[in-house]
Parts: sequence; C-alpha cells; structure tokens
Amino acid sequence: MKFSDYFQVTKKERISDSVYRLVFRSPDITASAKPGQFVQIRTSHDYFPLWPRPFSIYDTDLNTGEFSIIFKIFGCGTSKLANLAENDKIHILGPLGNGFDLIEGDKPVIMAGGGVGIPPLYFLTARSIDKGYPAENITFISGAKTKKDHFDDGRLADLGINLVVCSDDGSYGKSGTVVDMLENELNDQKTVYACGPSGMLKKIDSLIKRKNTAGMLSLEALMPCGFGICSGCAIKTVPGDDRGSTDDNRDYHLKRVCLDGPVFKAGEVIWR
Amino acid sequence: MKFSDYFQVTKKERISDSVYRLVFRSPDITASAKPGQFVQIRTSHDYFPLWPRPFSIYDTDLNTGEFSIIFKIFGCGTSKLANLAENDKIHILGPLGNGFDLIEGDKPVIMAGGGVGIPPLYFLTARSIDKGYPAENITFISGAKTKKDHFDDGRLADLGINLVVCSDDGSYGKSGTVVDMLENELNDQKTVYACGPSGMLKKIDSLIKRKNTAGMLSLEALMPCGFGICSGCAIKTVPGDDRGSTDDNRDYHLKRVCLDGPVFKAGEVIWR
Amino acid sequence: MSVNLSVELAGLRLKNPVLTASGCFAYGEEASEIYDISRLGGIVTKSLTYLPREGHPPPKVRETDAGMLNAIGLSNVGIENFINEKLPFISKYDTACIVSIAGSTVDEYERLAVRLAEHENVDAIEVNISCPNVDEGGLEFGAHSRAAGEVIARIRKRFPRPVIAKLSPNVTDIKEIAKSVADSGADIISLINTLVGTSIDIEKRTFHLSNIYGGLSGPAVRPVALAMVYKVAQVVKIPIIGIGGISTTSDALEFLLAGASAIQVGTAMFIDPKAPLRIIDGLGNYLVKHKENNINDIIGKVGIDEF
Amino acid sequence: MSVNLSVELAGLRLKNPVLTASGCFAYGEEASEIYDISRLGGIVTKSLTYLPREGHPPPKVRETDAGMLNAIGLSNVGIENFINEKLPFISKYDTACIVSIAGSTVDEYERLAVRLAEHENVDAIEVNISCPNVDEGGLEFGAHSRAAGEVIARIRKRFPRPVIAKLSPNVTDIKEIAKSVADSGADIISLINTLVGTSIDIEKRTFHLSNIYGGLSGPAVRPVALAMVYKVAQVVKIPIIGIGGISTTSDALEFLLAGASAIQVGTAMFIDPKAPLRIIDGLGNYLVKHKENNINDIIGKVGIDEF
Ligand SMILES: Cc1cc2nc3c(=O)[nH]c(=O)nc-3n(C[C@H](O)[C@H](O)[C@H](O)COP(=O)(O)OP(=O)(O)OC[C@H]3O[C@@H](n4cnc5c(N)ncnc54)[C@H](O)[C@@H]3O)c2cc1C
Ligand SMILES: Cc1cc2nc3c(=O)[nH]c(=O)nc-3n(C[C@H](O)[C@H](O)[C@H](O)COP(=O)(O)OP(=O)(O)OC[C@H]3O[C@@H](n4cnc5c(N)ncnc54)[C@H](O)[C@@H]3O)c2cc1C
Ligand SMILES: Cc1cc2nc3c(=O)[nH]c(=O)nc-3n(C[C@H](O)[C@H](O)[C@H](O)COP(=O)(O)O)c2cc1C
Ligand SMILES: Cc1cc2nc3c(=O)[nH]c(=O)nc-3n(C[C@H](O)[C@H](O)[C@H](O)COP(=O)(O)O)c2cc1C
Ligand code: FES
Ligand code: FES
Repeated sequence: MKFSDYFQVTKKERISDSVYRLVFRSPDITASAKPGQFVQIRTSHDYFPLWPRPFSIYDTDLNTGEFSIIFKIFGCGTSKLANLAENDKIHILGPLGNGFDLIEGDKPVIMAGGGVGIPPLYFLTARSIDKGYPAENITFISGAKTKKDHFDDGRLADLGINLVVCSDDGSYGKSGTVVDMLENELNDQKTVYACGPSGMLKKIDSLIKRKNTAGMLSLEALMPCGFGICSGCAIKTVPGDDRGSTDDNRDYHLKRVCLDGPVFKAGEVIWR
Repeated sequence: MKFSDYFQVTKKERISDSVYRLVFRSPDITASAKPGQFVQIRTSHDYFPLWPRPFSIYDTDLNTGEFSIIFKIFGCGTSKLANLAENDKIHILGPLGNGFDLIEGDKPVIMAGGGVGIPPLYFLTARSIDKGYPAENITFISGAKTKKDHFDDGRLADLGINLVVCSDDGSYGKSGTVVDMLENELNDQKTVYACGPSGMLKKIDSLIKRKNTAGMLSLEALMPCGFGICSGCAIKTVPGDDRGSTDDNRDYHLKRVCLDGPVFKAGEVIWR
Repeated sequence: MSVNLSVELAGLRLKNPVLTASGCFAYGEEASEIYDISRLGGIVTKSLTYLPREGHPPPKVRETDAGMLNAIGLSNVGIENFINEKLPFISKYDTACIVSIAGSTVDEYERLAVRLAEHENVDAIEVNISCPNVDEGGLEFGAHSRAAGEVIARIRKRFPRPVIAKLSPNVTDIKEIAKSVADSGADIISLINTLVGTSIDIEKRTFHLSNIYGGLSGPAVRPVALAMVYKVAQVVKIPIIGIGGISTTSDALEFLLAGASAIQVGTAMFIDPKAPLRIIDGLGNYLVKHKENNINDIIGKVGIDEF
Repeated sequence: MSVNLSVELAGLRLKNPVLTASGCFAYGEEASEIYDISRLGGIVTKSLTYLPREGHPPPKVRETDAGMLNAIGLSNVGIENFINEKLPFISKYDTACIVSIAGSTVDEYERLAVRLAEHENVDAIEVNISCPNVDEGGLEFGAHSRAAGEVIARIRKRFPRPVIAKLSPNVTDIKEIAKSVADSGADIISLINTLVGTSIDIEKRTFHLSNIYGGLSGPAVRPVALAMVYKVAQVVKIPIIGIGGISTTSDALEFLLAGASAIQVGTAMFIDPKAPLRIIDGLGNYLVKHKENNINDIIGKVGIDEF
C-alpha cells in the first residue's frame, strides 16, 4: 500500500547552510516506512518544477505518526521545499522503493554515505540496532563535499557506532572522499551498505569486487513518477539468464530505480 | 524614458481581506510617474504566471523616492504578489501608459472608481488638488462589490472632497453600483473621470453621452508586455477620418491600451 | 442532484470519460497500490509490441518548462507476457481495458490485433501509429495518411471490438490523417501523442536524452492538443478522445467542450497519481454548479463568440 | 580576457548573435525608451504587408502554461509607412535592421521585396511564410515545400542582400521544407514560428481568442524548436537562426550548440524587455567561464554521448 495525499509539515529545522530537516505527519506512511525507502514530494503547486522530488525517509516516530527527511538545497524544487513553513500542507506519495532489509546476525558492516545518501543509512543503522544488531560492529562513513553541506545533525554520534566523518576538502572531519575512507576500512569480512551520487557508487561497486565482499547500493535517478509507471528512472543492469528473447535484443536489462530499487546488489548495475 | 529593473519592497500593508498596499523604492519611476500611469510587475521568478501584471500607481513620495500600488488578490499573479515580504526585490517596468492630465480650472468633476479603478483616480485627485484645483468641486464615487474587497485606506476622506462610498451589496457605504451613484450625480456641467472593469466603463460611456457631457475613461486589458510592442492589449476604437486604406478594411481602428491608453476619451472606444 | 458521467464511444461504454494515457499507467498494478483503479473510466496500457522490448538506454526523460521529454523507446513486456501476466490482473477491475499496440510493420500490428481479438476482456485496442515504419525506412506510420489508413484497415479486419486510432501531432494536416483513419474503419480517434522535442546540457554539451529526440508532453503542449482535437472534431463523425497536458478538471472540460467524448491523463499521473480521480469528481461538481446533469450535454458545446 | 561575440551569417554581420523576434519588438521605438537598442545584434521588425493592417479583433492573446497564444493577425503599418516613419528611426541605431515581410500572394511578397531593395539600410529580409496563401485557398505558404520554395525564389531575385526564410513548425517534415528554401536561394533559415494552438473559457464556453486559433510561443515550445533547429542543421549548409522560447542565456546556448549561428528573443521580451541584453552578457560570461574567447567556436558543437 502506498499513500498519496497532502500532509502537514510539523517541524522545520536548519542543519547547515544549505541542509534542512523537515518533519511531516502521516501515520500511514510512518507506519509502513522501511529504511532505504523514499517519498515523492511535490515541491510546488504550479508546474515549476513539474515532477515531484524524491527524498529518502530519514527517521520515523511511530508514536507521533511523524516521519522526517533531510535535504540539501540543490535547484528549483529543493529551494521551494526550503521555503515551506511549519503547518504548511504539501503533497507526498510514499513510502516508495524496495528499501534495505534490516541487518541481522553480527557480521561486521560498513555504511558508506555521501551527502544526500546519509539519511537512508542512518535509518537503516538505527533500526538494525533497535532490532538487536550490535552497534559496535557498524562502521559508518559519513562524507560530504565540504562543511557547509554536511548532513550530520549529531544523531549518528549517539548510536555508539564506529563513526568516520570526512569531507573532500577536509573542512569537516577527515580529509578525503567516502571512497578513500572505505578503501582503508574495507575487507572481505565486511558487507557494504552505500548510498550517494552515482560516481561514488560506481567506485564503491568495483571496490567491493576488488576486496571480494558483498554490498548493497542505493541509487539516485531522475524520477518523474517514483512508483513505477513511467520507466523514466530505468538503469541498465546485467541481464539474468531467465530473460527471454526481446525485440531490440539489448545487452542490458532495464530496472526501475524507483520500484525495483533504489537498493541494488553490488555487481548488478551496469554503470555509465 | 521607462525603467526596467529589480526594485525593493519597502512597505507592505493589508487594507482589507483581499486588498494590499505595497510600497516600492524607485526614485526614477517615482519622479516621472503621472496619475493614471501604471507599472508592470513580474510576480514570480519562474513562468507562473508568464506575463508581468499591470498595476496603477496609487501614490508617490518624491522625498523618499517611493511609489505605491494597491491591489486585490485575484488569481495566480496577485496571490504571489501578496506573498512578498518587505525588502524583497521584484522586477518592475514603468511608468507606463498615457495617464491623465491634471484637472485645471474649477469646473466641477466626478471621479467614478470601481474596485481596482480607485487607485489611479485617488492619485489624479490628490495631485490636482496639490496643483490648486478646488477639492470641494470634486465628487468621488468609490465603489466595490462588497466590504471585503473595498480599496479605501482612509486617505480619500482626508482630501476634503465630496466622497460617495458604495458597494453593490450595501455592505459598505451606500447600496448600489458606481453607475447608479453616477446616474444621480451627473449633469452636463460635470466632467467624468472613470476607472474600473470594462462592464462599468461601458455603462458610464453611454451615460456620459446621454447626459451630454465629457469624460475620460481608464481601461483594463490583458497585457503581455505593457509597453506597446506586442499589440496584445489592443481594443477597438472609432476609426479617425485620417486612416488610409487598409488591407483587411476593418470597421474599427485598434489602439493599444498600454501605450495609447489606458486613458481614452469618452466615445472613443467601441465596446464589446 | 445526481449527474451522469458515463459516456459511450462507438460501443465502448465508460462509467466516466476519464482514462489513463498509454505509457503513463504501465499495466495498472502500481497505481492499484495507491487507490481502487475501478474508479477510472478506463485504462490504456503501455504500448505492446509482439516481443518484449527493453527500449532506449537511459537517460530516458527530462523536465522542460511545464512539460517533459521522454524517450522510453516502447519498453514493454511483449504481447504474450501481457496476456499471461498483466491482462488477468486488469480484468479483476471493473474498468474498461484498452490495450495499446505498436508495430514496426503492418504485419506486426495485425498479429497483435489477432492475439488480442481472442480475449473478450480487452474492450478496445488503441493503435499507436507514432512508431517508425521499418518497411518505409523508419518514417512514422502516423506521418502520412496512406500508411496510417493502411494500418487501421488491417487491424479493423482482425479485431471485433472498437479500434482507436491514436494520432501523432507531428504532421502538417491533422484533418487529413483523421479523415484517412476514419475512412479506413477506425471507430474512435484519440489524440495527441507527444510532440518531437529535445534539450541540451550546456555544460556537458551533449543531449540530455540518449536518443537525442524525445516526446514532449505535459501542460506545455495542451494548447496544441486542444487545437488539433477541435480541428478533427470539425471533420470526422466518429468519437474523439482528447489527450495532451490534461492535469485538472478545467483542462479536461476544455477538451470535452472542444468535441472530445472522453479524455486521457498522461504526464499528470506522475505529478499526482490521483489526478484522474480529482478530475472525475471535478466534472461532477462542474455539472452541479451549472445545474446540468449529463456530461454528454457539454461535449462539443464550445461556441464562437461575436467579437 | 576579451571575447568575440560577433557572428556573420551569409554576409549579414551581427555584433552579437542576439536578435529580437518579429512581432515582439514592434519597430524598435518602444524598447528604445528603456535602453540603448544599439546593444542588440539586430532587430527584426513586425511582419509588414503591402497595405496597413488592423489585424484580428480582440481578444488577441492568452496565457498558457509557460507559454502564450497570440492571434494578432499581422497588425502592421504597411510597407510605405514603415519606410517613411519607422525605417529612418531604426537606421539611427548601430544594429542590424532585418525587415520581416508577409504576403497573401507570391506577388505581394515580391512587391515588398522590391520596395525594400531600394533601401540600403535594410540589412536583410526575413520572409514570414507562415501566412495563408490566398491563391491556394488559405493554405500556409510554409506548409508545403513547393509553395515555400516558390516565394523564396521570387524574393531572392528581387532583393540584393541576405534573404532569411522563416519556417513554420506546423509541418510533418521540417527538413524537407528547409532543403526546399535553401535550394530556392535562401541565404539563411530562421525557425521556429509559432505552433498552432487554442484555449477555451470553460465558464463562457467560448474560445479565448476571437480568431479561435492562435500561435503558441514562449518557454513551453522551446524543446520543439530546438529539435527542429538541430534537424535542419543536419541537412542544410546555410546558417540558421534559432527561435522559440529563448528567455535565458542557457536557452540561447542550447540553440547555438545545436547549430544556430544566431538566436531571436520573442515572448521573453514581454516578461523582461532587457532579456536580450542579459543574454548577450551571459554568453560572454559563459565563454570566459569555459576559457573560450569566440562564440563561433561553440556553434553546432553539441556532441552525442555514449550511453
Ligand atoms: C531515491 C532518492 C532518494 C533521495 N534522497 C534524498 C535525500 O534524502 N536528501 C536529499 O537532499 N536529496 C535526496 N535525493 C536527491 C534529490 O531528489 C535531488 O536533490 C532533488 O531532486 C533536486 O531537485 P531540485 O529541483 O532542487 O534540483 P533540479 O533543479 O531538479 O536539479 C538541478 C540539476 O541537477 C540534476 N539533478 C536533479 N536531481 C537529480 C538526481 N536525482 N539525479 C541526478 N541528477 C539530478 C538535474 O538534471 C538538473 O540539471 C534523492 C534522490 C533519489 C533518487
Ligand atoms: C492598466 C491597468 C491597471 C491596473 N491597476 C490595478 C490596480 O491598481 N490594482 C489592482 O488590484 N489591479 C489592477 N489591475 C488589474 C490587475 O492587473 C489584475 O487583477 C491582475 O492582472 C490579475 O492577475 P492574476 O494573475 O492575479 O489573475 P489571473 O490569474 O491572471 O486572472 C484570473 C482570470 O482573470 C482574468 N483577468 C486577469 N487580469 C485581467 C484583466 N486585466 N482584464 C481582464 N481579465 C483579466 C484572466 O483572463 C483570468 O482568466 C490593473 C489592470 C490594468 C490593465
Ligand atoms: C513516459 C511516457 C511514456 C509514453 N508511452 C507511450 C506509449 O507507449 N504509447 C503511446 O501511444 N503513447 C505514449 N505516451 C504518450 C502519452 O500517452 C500521451 O499521448 C502524451 O504524453 C500526451 O499526454 P500528456 O501530456 O497528458 O502526457 C507516453 C508518454 C509519456 C510521458
Ligand atoms: C505577439 C506575437 C506576435 C508575433 N508576430 C509575428 C510576426 O508578425 N511575424 C513573424 O514572423 N512572427 C511573429 N511572431 C512569432 C515570433 O517571432 C517567434 O517566431 C515565436 O513567438 C517563437 O519565439 P518565442 O517563443 O521566443 O516567442 C509573433 C509572436 C508573438 C508572441
Ligand atoms: S520514476 Fe517512473 S518508473 Fe521510476
Ligand atoms: S500589452 Fe503589449 S502592446 Fe499593450
């Protein structure tokens, strides 16, 4: 079940120069939201922009029926989102996407989050710990280009995990990219959960291969609909043997990031 | 000379439910503005709405270099205008249109303003009095559909003129339309200055004819450009004898409300 | 006051005149997770080819001012998978099932029609003729009245229920194409498909779409679509389905007044999956407000003012 | 770093590639009250007919989503008034003067060209072929390659300086029309003119425009215009002027990259009369930012990515 309606902004919080946190009240979405899932938010009443915009669910509060997102001002849609005031109502569709399965057992894992990729990994981390996964087995790499657009609202530090903060220019935490940090931390005993820009994920995908371990990657894409009806967000994946003959026999199999993803297995995606 | 640039909102004032007053700082526009002239305001940064919107200049303050408009929330553009905050900058083009000549001598006149037509007539009245025209010779009919959208911010009452306030439903001032009031007040000794919706102006035009006196009418029209380049605002007027042969020999001569108007002589317009 | 929203187009009964446009509703499963799709007047499926298709590589879509470009390239599951996996699902719902078909040759169109004829629960076929005609060097079937008519005539012979010819707007004279498909036996005409467009990334200096060209849709194209619907309504007697930028009740009413007996919602589905439901409710409210009780009474009722 | 923005199209020298579009700048007087129009690469006048025209009755314009409809109906002062009253004014400014002409017959076009040939300060003629051809029952000259070619050929013989053929986008195959006018001697091709559209007042149940149909322009049509410019650039060798929804520097760059040697600003003039100036400055800044110094180096430089 997915919900499409106008929901109320119950809280607005500024995390850094261009990063905000918004809390919405929607018992339905909140109750069914899973880490790694996202919502489509219509950022304006007119057609600028035309499409709603996808944002990962950052956290949920089952008691209040509220869920939140953290977003960075990027262009036209996120700018309008930043102009929202508490109590405004806005059109949201969700929860969307496959999401992550909670982490079980006690095999060590590494979270690799770049900028807008951090919120879903925080959600996954927090819920997995709630369900009994040992916090100390989680290494969380939280990266950003520079201090002014980091996504850290302090909660990660409270999880008792092994937190590695970095920024490309060293203005916040260690100096280096998420991939640099992962390079040091990763070994074949650790499973990777990564979310961020395609460029970063592509590198991480091959890194996972090289270190021969497993991983789950959560992708970004332009999303006209967000729930699977337009095929606009499709990406190339390695065709399964099961695929029958096609009309245009392409060397790839298309999957929809919004519905078949946004979480894909390492090695599944054919990168550009 | 016309000025096209971003100007600052220096004051925002709410006059009634759906009516606001905005003050802008623009020494250039302020210095050259004439009663009956207007400005084109771009109400949004994107293309909703696409065209700027025309608003009569309500008043000017040569000392501060500020001018103001009074507007009623109508649709998409005026709604966005109402969301402006003091110190915001907005794109304005002006002053535009022919405007009125100040009233001279002491022959009695009647101002007939309906809703959005009141601001330019206030400006004309105030300036004419400044220049020595006897206030007591001015009858000013200020009408609105109903109380909640009247344009009266109290200034008219301070001019020492003979003020007649009315509303169609009687919820504000006398009960009746501007035309009803004019019917009673008008005689062949009085010149009419009217501004308001086309329907009202059409009636007033024939009333002026019937009472065989003179008058100036300030019209409204949809205005893509506001300064004469698109011909979009053209209205039918009685062709002068001077018109040479045309290709499509129409029985009308088109004039641009934005440049040849918005003020036209009574009897000049061919009404729909 | 109860109002009648049901319409009948050449025997195709719709509980209301609001359909979803091809390629903007997939095969119905996804939307059914948001609301009861039985409320829709009908569903038009993604265009089906005989074999499954992956379609064009990404990027496939781009936003434009009040519109969007798409170069999906007819990604679809193919007719057999549709009949086995998708059709049974749609058939569970009480809404008209209109199957869109697309071919590279007249034969492919014909084979598709033959397969669908066997299935009673396919209420109508919508023929997407905005496809490259392989036999004629990739020229669109919809670009020329002869080719367009030929496809329709062949399908008409093979499919016992209503055949809808969906026209391409990228033509010099839409009236000529409309007359041709009507003469060739089309029961209904739907229009418009997308306008050819493109956009360029000025930093990368490449096209945004892998296919260079895409189909423009959304509010931006509505005035063009409305003009074509009105033009076609002046020259054919068969019912018309209006498509193009319809996002609100007022948009839908413009098309009905211009002569469309039903409308399809495409791009607006992405902005608000419930857009069709809002339009259905809105049409009822409009009738009530105007003290009318039958949607059929307003179809084609636009007048020409005296100016 | 100083950058070169000047371009030359078939002998037509422009200090920068930014022109104003016909019908969106009248004859230059109004804009000259806002800024020094010498800064413009050039001016294209409102289309002139032989005799003055009042044009269609109001309402003539309507806003649409990110666009507008106009049915001005070629209101213009006529060729003689233009030559006597308007041309002398434009000639005072150091900017290219391009005169747009429109006829109801091939003869009218020819007579207009003859009159303008006499005036050295008319730098070029832009031939608006999106006009009803009275000899052929009102069909647009621009709708068919033969008629389009004929008009251009006749004008070409009579006018010694560059002849610009302005194409209508309401055609099935823009490449065919482009080739025809190029073969007929057009020195330059400009496109697009407006797309045919309409809109309806759902309360009054009448059309918003007295003429029923209007021409759609503005940001909404940009993707269609850009696609047509790129298509034409692939088939003709003569320079192209891009038109259609250009409002910002980035819009202008898309057209230059697609193969246009210059661009025209139309509807955007209404939103911001200084739009062309902002674009001229923006083009310079873009070059500086990309460490380039000549606008000619980016014309047609859009590449095709590997996907
Ligand atoms: C599943 C998913 C989850 C996301 N979660 C978050 C989140 O939790 N927090 C957050 O801040 N952001 C998140 N994003 C990214 C967010 O959706 C974009 O930043 C947003 O859509 C930008 O919209 P805009 O209108 O502000 O920018 P636009 O004006 O649309 O973008 C400006 C430019 O950036 C490009 N662009 C925009 N969005 C994308 C994209 N998604 N991929 C590639 N290029 C793009 C466009 O091509 C355009 O040229 C997520 C994206 C996806 C797909
Ligand atoms: C010379 C001039 C001076 C004006 N001065 C003032 C003023 O001082 N104060 C003030 O409040 N208003 C004034 N107006 C009217 C004002 O410009 C309109 O109210 C405004 O343009 C409405 O814009 P909108 O986007 O809010 O409404 P829209 O959404 O544009 O309009 C909604 C509907 O109203 C119709 N409409 C909008 N504007 C007009 C119009 N001008 N004529 C006819 N129909 C129209 C449209 O067709 C549309 O269907 C003036 C108009 C003119 C021409
Ligand atoms: C993403 C997308 C995919 C489409 N796929 C098809 C298709 O497979 N077959 C078809 O006939 N039309 C297809 N269309 C065209 C639509 O059905 C519709 O004709 C067009 O988009 C105009 O309507 P709209 O503006 O409401 O979207 C597609 C449109 C979009 C946006
Ligand atoms: C109000 C208006 C009047 C126009 N008049 C003419 C004209 O007389 N001759 C002509 O060739 N094009 C005319 N056009 C078309 C424009 O020159 C231009 O080709 C078209 O509007 C697309 O560009 P744009 O989107 O930048 O406006 C007119 C356009 C508008 C909006
Ligand atoms: S965004 Fe539409 S299918 Fe994924
Ligand atoms: S509004 Fe453009 S000429 Fe008057």
